[in-house]
Amino acid sequence: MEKILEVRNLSKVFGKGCPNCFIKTGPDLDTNICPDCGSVVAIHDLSLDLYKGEILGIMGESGSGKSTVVKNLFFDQEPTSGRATFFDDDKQYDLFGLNAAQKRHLRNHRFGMVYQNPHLGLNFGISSGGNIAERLLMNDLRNYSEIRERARELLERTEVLTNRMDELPGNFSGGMQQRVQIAKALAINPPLLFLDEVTTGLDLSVQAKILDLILEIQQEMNTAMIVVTHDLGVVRLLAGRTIVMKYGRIIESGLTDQILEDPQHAYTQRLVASAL
Amino acid sequence: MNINERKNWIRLLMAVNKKQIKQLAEQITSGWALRYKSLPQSGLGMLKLRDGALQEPFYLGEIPIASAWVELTLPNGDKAEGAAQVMDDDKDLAEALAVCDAVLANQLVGHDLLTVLLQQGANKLVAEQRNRKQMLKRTHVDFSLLGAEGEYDEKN
Amino acid sequence: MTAEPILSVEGFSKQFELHEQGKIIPSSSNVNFDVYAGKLTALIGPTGAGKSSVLKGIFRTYLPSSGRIIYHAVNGHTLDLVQADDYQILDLRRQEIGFVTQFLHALPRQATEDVVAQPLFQRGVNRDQARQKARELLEQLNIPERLWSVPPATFSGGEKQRVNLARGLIAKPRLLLLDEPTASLDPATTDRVVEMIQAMKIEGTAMLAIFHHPDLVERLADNVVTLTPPLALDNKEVA
Amino acid sequence: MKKIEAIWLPEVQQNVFRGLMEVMSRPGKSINLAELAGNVMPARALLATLLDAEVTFCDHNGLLDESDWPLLQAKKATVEHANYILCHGDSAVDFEPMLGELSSPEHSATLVLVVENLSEGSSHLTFSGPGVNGEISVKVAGLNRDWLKQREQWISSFPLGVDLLLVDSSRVMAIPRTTKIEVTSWDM
Amino acid sequence: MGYVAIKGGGLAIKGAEDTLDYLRCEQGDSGTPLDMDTIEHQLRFLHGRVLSEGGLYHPKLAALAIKQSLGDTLEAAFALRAYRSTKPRLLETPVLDTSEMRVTRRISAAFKDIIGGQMLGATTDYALRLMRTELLDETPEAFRAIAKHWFNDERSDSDIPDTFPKVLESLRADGLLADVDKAAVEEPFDITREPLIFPVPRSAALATMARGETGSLLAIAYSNMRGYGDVHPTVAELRVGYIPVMLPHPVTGELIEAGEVLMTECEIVAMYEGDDDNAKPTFSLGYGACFGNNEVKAIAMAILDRSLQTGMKNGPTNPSEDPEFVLLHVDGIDSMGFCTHYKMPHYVTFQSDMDRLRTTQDKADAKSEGAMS
Amino acid sequence: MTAMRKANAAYPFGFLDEYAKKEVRRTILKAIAIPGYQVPYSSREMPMGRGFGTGGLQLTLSIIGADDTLKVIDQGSDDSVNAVNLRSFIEMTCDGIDTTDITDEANVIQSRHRIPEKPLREDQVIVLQVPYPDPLVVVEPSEDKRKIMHGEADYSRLLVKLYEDIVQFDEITISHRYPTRINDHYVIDPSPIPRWDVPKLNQSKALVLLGAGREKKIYAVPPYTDAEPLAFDDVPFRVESFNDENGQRRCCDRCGDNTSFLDEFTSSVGNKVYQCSDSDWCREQLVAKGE
Repeated sequence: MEKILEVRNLSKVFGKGCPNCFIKTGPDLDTNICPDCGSVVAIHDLSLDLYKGEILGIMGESGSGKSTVVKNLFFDQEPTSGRATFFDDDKQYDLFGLNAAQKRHLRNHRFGMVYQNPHLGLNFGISSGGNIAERLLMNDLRNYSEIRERARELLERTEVLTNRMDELPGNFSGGMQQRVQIAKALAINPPLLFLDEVTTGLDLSVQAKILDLILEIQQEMNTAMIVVTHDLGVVRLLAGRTIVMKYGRIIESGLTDQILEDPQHAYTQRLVASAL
Repeated sequence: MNINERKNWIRLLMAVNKKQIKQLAEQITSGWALRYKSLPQSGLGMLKLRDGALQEPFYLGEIPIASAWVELTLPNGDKAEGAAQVMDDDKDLAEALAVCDAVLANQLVGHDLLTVLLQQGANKLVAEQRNRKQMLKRTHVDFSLLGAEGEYDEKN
Repeated sequence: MTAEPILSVEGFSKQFELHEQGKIIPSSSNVNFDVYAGKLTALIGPTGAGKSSVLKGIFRTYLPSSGRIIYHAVNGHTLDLVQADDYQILDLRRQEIGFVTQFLHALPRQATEDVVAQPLFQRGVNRDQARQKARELLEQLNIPERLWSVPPATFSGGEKQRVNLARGLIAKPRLLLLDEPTASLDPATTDRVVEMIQAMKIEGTAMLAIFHHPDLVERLADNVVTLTPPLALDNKEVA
Repeated sequence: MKKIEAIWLPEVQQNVFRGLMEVMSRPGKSINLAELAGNVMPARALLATLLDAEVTFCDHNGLLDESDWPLLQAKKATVEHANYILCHGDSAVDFEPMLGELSSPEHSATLVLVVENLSEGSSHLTFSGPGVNGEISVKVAGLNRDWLKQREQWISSFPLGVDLLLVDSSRVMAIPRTTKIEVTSWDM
Repeated sequence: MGYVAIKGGGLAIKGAEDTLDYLRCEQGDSGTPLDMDTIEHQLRFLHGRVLSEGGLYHPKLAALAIKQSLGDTLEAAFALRAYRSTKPRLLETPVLDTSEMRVTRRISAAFKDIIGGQMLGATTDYALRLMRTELLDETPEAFRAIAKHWFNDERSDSDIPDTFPKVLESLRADGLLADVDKAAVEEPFDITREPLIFPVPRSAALATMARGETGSLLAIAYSNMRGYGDVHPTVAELRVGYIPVMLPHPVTGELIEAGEVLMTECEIVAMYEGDDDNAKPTFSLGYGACFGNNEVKAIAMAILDRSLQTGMKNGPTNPSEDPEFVLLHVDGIDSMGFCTHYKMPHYVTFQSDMDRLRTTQDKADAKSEGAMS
Repeated sequence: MTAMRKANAAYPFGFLDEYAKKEVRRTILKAIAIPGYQVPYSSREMPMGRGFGTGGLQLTLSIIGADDTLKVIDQGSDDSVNAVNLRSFIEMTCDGIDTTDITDEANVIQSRHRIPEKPLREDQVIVLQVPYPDPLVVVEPSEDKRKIMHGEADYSRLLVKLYEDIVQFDEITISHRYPTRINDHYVIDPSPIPRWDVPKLNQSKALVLLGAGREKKIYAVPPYTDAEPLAFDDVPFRVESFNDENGQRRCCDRCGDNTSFLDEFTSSVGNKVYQCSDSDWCREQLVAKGE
């Protein structure tokens, strides 16, 4: 198997930080707020690997830092320290050492992101088709008919009625907006896709459809994904491996069925027990 | 206002007629050589103020500025320096004020004439000050009188 | 027997450490046995003897507490499944080791034939071919054709179990773990399953199984391993 | 009274500026600045035209008289932080000028390089890019090749970069960051 | 110099300028031209607006600007602003302190008793807005008598000081305000030299608003007062007076007074807030100041200063907290110029607009015909 | 000259103080060096309204000298009120310059809304007055973010706007101020010139300077530089059409030329009349015809 992403010792502190930030926070101390300087330690010393075509789950409650991980990797936020390497065919990129233009290039050409809030991933001022067109245009496709055709295909694939492709996303239900967002993220066949709580807040039946869609696409396109969620059901269905985070630290990681059936850490045991 | 202090001269002289200052300056220095230590010029200055809330400096706006710096050479060869920076856009006025500054500072011939002008200026400023204080005095809100027994017993 | 075993379980133990309750619950202790190609090894023993724990421990659904699980892979390499990393296990699950449990976990909306074809999809088999193979298996297991394109969510327990079996068998794993695969099947279908397991044995599949009925052990097992409940570690505090 | 040198007169500066605008628009083209500005070192004429108290300047190799500084009015800055840098073109590069930021590429240095000759010289270059109609051949003497090497680095991620003004004893030529340079022959 | 004959447009322009000048002098024999002192004194508040919106404290030119623009505030401020483009910048003053102001009016809405007392000065605040018909035919004699009466009033005495302490300083001494570090401030932003590229420091906001258009500042500040924002200000101190402009004497270096500037200043105190550094909460503050006597502008500016501080810190939640929104829209010269420009010919662009609309209509027609057949 | 113009006789050459000119000049050089990038500068107040060409005016006043011959155009005409006004102001403050209305004679041309029909030469420079400099403003209100988008040459949202246009109207509806990509990086607003004039920017022999006074930006299209209007491979950029209902190219009512941008009028009898928008071009055609 080929590695696509390697993250080493990633840390992210919100606030000015102090020498005690890492010492005085963490799951054992039951806080991510540094008592000395008030900074929030969102992630500390996180390392992970992701292989081609693999879905990795990152599970944790709010405040665990799980979303911050993907936001850092997708360049929405800047890490405080750490390295991340993206392996793209024969090239490799030191993600946090890139300049803004290089970052944008990867975002536009190699990465995809689906946010919990469709407003973050979609431009509500332009049509659903236009949203997908935007991503194709970023990828230097300059033929109107091709763009239109590809947008139609993607929306069809994500089961959005293509006769509504010229409508604004605001006219759609939440589930439908997520589909458009997924279509947009997938428009360029990214080898790496980040999913941040994509089904949170949706009806159960809609959730199931979205998860199903993601899995199908993953198998079809062999997309590597990092799925961030607080929902055990989501990791159970999607992720081969799962990382459990609390207060910015990885407290446990392993095969998803093992994490769910034989959790080792007290926190995970509680999490699993409360979900059953 | 002390008319003997150099820092007050510009203000005092500005309080009197500008034409008079120019005339007098020319009159006093006729026959003397004048050299510019910096050319008389007129332009703008930024008024920098400390804001009263957070005490941060900022620019309130611009003011006209005329400035001159001269060196006078008397017939006997003595030299005297004077300068002026004034809120005005007339660089000739700045030059005249710089001359006055030199004459007054070095007690040169003619300084007595200027002293008369300074005194005139001082008188005008006192009058102006009196007027301003009167505005305050007459509109002072006397809280000790409000609600007191003689509420309606307005003086006068 | 002269053949090398595919799988050797040596001194396997599993105990659960429940942090919340401050308890350690033993599940299996000191289990030893081998599994051979073309043979079925049956685990027997009373409830609480930790039979399922052994299967799950091999499959890494449980993390073994101690012991070794030596697996001889198709490429000739030998590895200890207790020590193997997640990726090695995932790879074996995809290519060599199958697990049929009593419970069916499937994606909510997936058609039954796709549920069954899943392991082939994962191996990158062409979708049509994979589905074709799935239909054959479903037919053999008496699932009516009208159900093939419907998700199994509404199926009866027996139907679900057959779907589960079909999925476990379809990729022809080298090692198949079976946890009461026929628990809720009627006798006729059970016979079908027995036939299929025998056919797989002939094709060389090694199997490790737990059966709910001694009769099946009788009919299918080449070796029998008897487990006994481990000694209770009463009120042992978590360290 | 001391006569004011031509380069400080507004009308001369206007003329010099037009020369600069012309050479900046047409990389590779050189014009005679000395004629425009009354036979002075072109570097001084163009600095007098461009600088005032709003910008920073670094005379990296001490090529100017100290007496020019008050008239130029520019603030002194280290070579790494200067808006304008004056230096010798024949020595190797020993600094890293400001390159600007992606959102503000104008925060980058303009380098004035004094070379031996801009009309003759055995180093032959070919320029292309904006401002050049196809290609233009340029001859120069007294330019250390290191500048071209460093420049390639500095301009490698457009719009970041530096703009060069090359001057000899009479002429000026510009190499804005967009110019592509090919070395046809080089005299070492 | 080459000569271009003035044709059509040129003649019209000349005619328009002449016509405007005629209107100014329309009264003919019965009129008296306005003199500069009359404008400066009798149109004092208009004059103050022009000074502050022009951004240049030049009372004489401001009066001239009012005269030549026929009293149009925006035009007059504009003329003053254009004048300053031709003038070189010679210097900046040292940081002046308004506690040195020679006050003519000083009030506080926060405290009854402030050190030095409250003085209403010249204000319309409590005036009854009734028509003073006696001014319709005011004679020069009556006019002069009012001044004379004032000068002869003997009630003035000299126990009133020249300057007054700032009300805020007592609040600061009581620990109700955040501490300030007078030493640790950077050079203020010069809006006349640097374009506003956001984010900008507070000094840029203060300078922009100090020469902003009174009505624009008032409108945005009013949106905040009405509820698009949550300032609830209290006027700690409002003062009007003359601030001495001190400049170093070129020879001695001693600070001398180069002139004085009439200005209005307002400090407001608003809801307290906690600090990032977990320090104790203190009142938030707003500051407004401008040339001339223009209290509405100073108060509106103070409210906006406070709301902009909030916006700069936490991100804007309404227009009055958005520095880009406020600062790019309060300049009277910019906004009136752009508004006026719509009167200019746009023949070419409109031709182009018509081309697009016609093409689009044709396509739509073709489509619907296609659909019908 | 009217009294209002004489009143300003004491202003310096070029109206602006020398420091202001220096800043504009430095900005111009940066603008040329970074083609299409909007360089910020501290635009001064001019004695005419923002929006009346104060940006262009500051450029002209900063570059012009006594040896120059200036032409000022508005809407293609030297006689338009705005052109007359600007020209007379520049004449008044720039003693010694020549003015002309003949394109060929001018070496500095300030224009609003048009580029002359006659191809410009290498020895000419054209200054365009710009009301809105940033083409991204339609898709992104925050300047902060726009600056980043420009730096990264991220124009996909602008292209989406074109996409949406075609979806809705089957046409790109941008009539003037057509977004144009310079040297394959920055997209500029080429000022409100009609689409007709946009191709003239491409590989222009003359330097093109653009100035936005109110928005305080200066940018440039250097000579011999690519200027490519944004479009799609299969929906190309098109200039205004002056064909009649029968597809016949209309001609100028005065000079008969059928190659220039035309102004449309309604005649006194109510029918449509077309004339060259570029008055000097029209004059030249008439001269050529011997009229």
